[in-house]
Amino acid sequence: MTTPPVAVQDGAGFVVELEQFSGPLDLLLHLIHEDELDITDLPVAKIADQFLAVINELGLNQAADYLEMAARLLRIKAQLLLPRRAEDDEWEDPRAELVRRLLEYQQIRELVDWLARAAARRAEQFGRGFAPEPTAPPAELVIDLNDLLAAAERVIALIPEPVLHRVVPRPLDVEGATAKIEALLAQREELAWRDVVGERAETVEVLSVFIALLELARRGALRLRQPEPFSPIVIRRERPREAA
Amino acid sequence: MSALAKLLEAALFAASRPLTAQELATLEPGAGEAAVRAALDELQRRYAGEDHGVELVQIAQGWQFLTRREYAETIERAQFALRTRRLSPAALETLAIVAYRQPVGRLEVEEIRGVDSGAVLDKLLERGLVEIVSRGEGLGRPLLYGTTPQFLEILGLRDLDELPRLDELSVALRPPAPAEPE
Amino acid sequence: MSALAKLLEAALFAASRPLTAQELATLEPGAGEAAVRAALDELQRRYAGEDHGVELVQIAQGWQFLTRREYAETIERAQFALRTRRLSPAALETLAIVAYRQPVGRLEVEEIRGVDSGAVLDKLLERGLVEIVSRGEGLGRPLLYGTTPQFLEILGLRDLDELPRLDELSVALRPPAPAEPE
Repeated sequence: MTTPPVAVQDGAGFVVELEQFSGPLDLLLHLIHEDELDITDLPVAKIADQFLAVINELGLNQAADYLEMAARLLRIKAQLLLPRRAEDDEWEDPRAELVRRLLEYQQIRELVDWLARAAARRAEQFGRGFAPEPTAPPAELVIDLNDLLAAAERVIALIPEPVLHRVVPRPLDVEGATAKIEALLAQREELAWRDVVGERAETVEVLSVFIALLELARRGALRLRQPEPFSPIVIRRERPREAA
Repeated sequence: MSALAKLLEAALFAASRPLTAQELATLEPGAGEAAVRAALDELQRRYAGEDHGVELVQIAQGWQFLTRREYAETIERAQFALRTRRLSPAALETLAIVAYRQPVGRLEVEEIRGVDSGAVLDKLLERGLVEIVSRGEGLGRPLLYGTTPQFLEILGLRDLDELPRLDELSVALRPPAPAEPE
Repeated sequence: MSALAKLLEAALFAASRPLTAQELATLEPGAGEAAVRAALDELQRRYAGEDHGVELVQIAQGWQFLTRREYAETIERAQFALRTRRLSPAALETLAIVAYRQPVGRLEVEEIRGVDSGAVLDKLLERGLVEIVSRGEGLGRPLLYGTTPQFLEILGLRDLDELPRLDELSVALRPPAPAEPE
């Protein structure tokens, strides 16, 4: 927990090191205690730099909770740098919320120590280690229908629409796309991208059409033009064909 | 009571099975088996007679504290050794999904709950609340789960049709509306 | 020993968890709770002192026979007893918050700890150390957690009042009030 961080030899220590601290507040508190800083008058600039250094060193900079705290520290640091007028009574210490949370968390840590001691003391005594009546029926299982229905509701709440993702592997249909483009070009000399793929094309369709277009262009059957970046692609027949 | 007898008393009490004299001798390597046997005798005599609710008996080539026979019925009736078990919310959630979607595979359950559900399903299997009813199509032919008759039994339902329809649910679970002022 | 004390001895011995005086009173419906308490006192005195390897202790709002502390190491080394599983720091942290703020929702726990706590809460639920005691107001009617008798049991506490009071801790919860302008 608040054991001092062990230097990491390589990047492989990520998971192990993460368990050294139970969270960003724990790490912050560790740094504060190590330097014997006053929580209520926190030198944020200093502690922010240390925090960043440690999470970099421990590879914690991949964990969202730590990143969020780093961002919070930097924001407070910046706020403290803003000039303020001496007569400004309205000024609120940007550290206040963080200090409140740290104090609250520190209290929890004290309770944790107390609980850990209590649990260790209890572990020095053993109770009866077995269920004495092997012939007795297994403990009755209680399920309340309302509990089950509440669980069902929770589950339903999890999925606003009960639609499940199913990954259906579908091969690209370049041949079909080629045929479609050729048929369209037989009727019209110029096409827009939308004429070929339609409004709500699926990814496989888009890819198929795209590959077919590139292939046809390479064969010299058509010419692709994009007048300007991000504008719709214009597909133009290269050689006029004889009408069917 | 001798110091060794007290140690044996503690060990025998905490053990979940009969302990042999050899095993008990490992507790106090200096003592030797003869001393252990003497201490066991002392302990047995101490609990013998009518003056205790438990006794030390020789059983399965070992020694074990057991409650005296005359209390067996009373204690069994009270069933203290066993607590009624309740299902965790995770188990209830999983059970609900299996009940409404059966036959259903693990992946689908996990997709709905958004968390790994293998362990929970295993526990429900063990408790006889769900069972494997078939295998699905597709990759690896996944196991498909359904509810068991025991599931209905515990809930006091005749059959699955007695479960409320999903669209009735949120209504059914809403707390009763406060009485309207007349 | 009185007949009631012997019956209680047998029942407490058979149970693998603390039994409350009320539970014990159901063994002998005629006896009444006062008689049960008297018999428990008799039993506790009988096992007290140095003359036994086990003792009767008050724990988790009930009574339980436990081995005496001095044998802990020897018995643990011999591995006759089931090892108690240790709680992780994250679990203890979460338990501390639930113990003091109950009934408390997941979000509040996470706010205080500064990290996601859903998985830890699930584990504590599964181990029977916390339970869902009610649902809160507001969005989604969040589940509210509280501690169980088993929580007291693993800490060796008689009841929640034995937890240290917050103002006894060296750290004051509230940050000092901003200095008043003079």
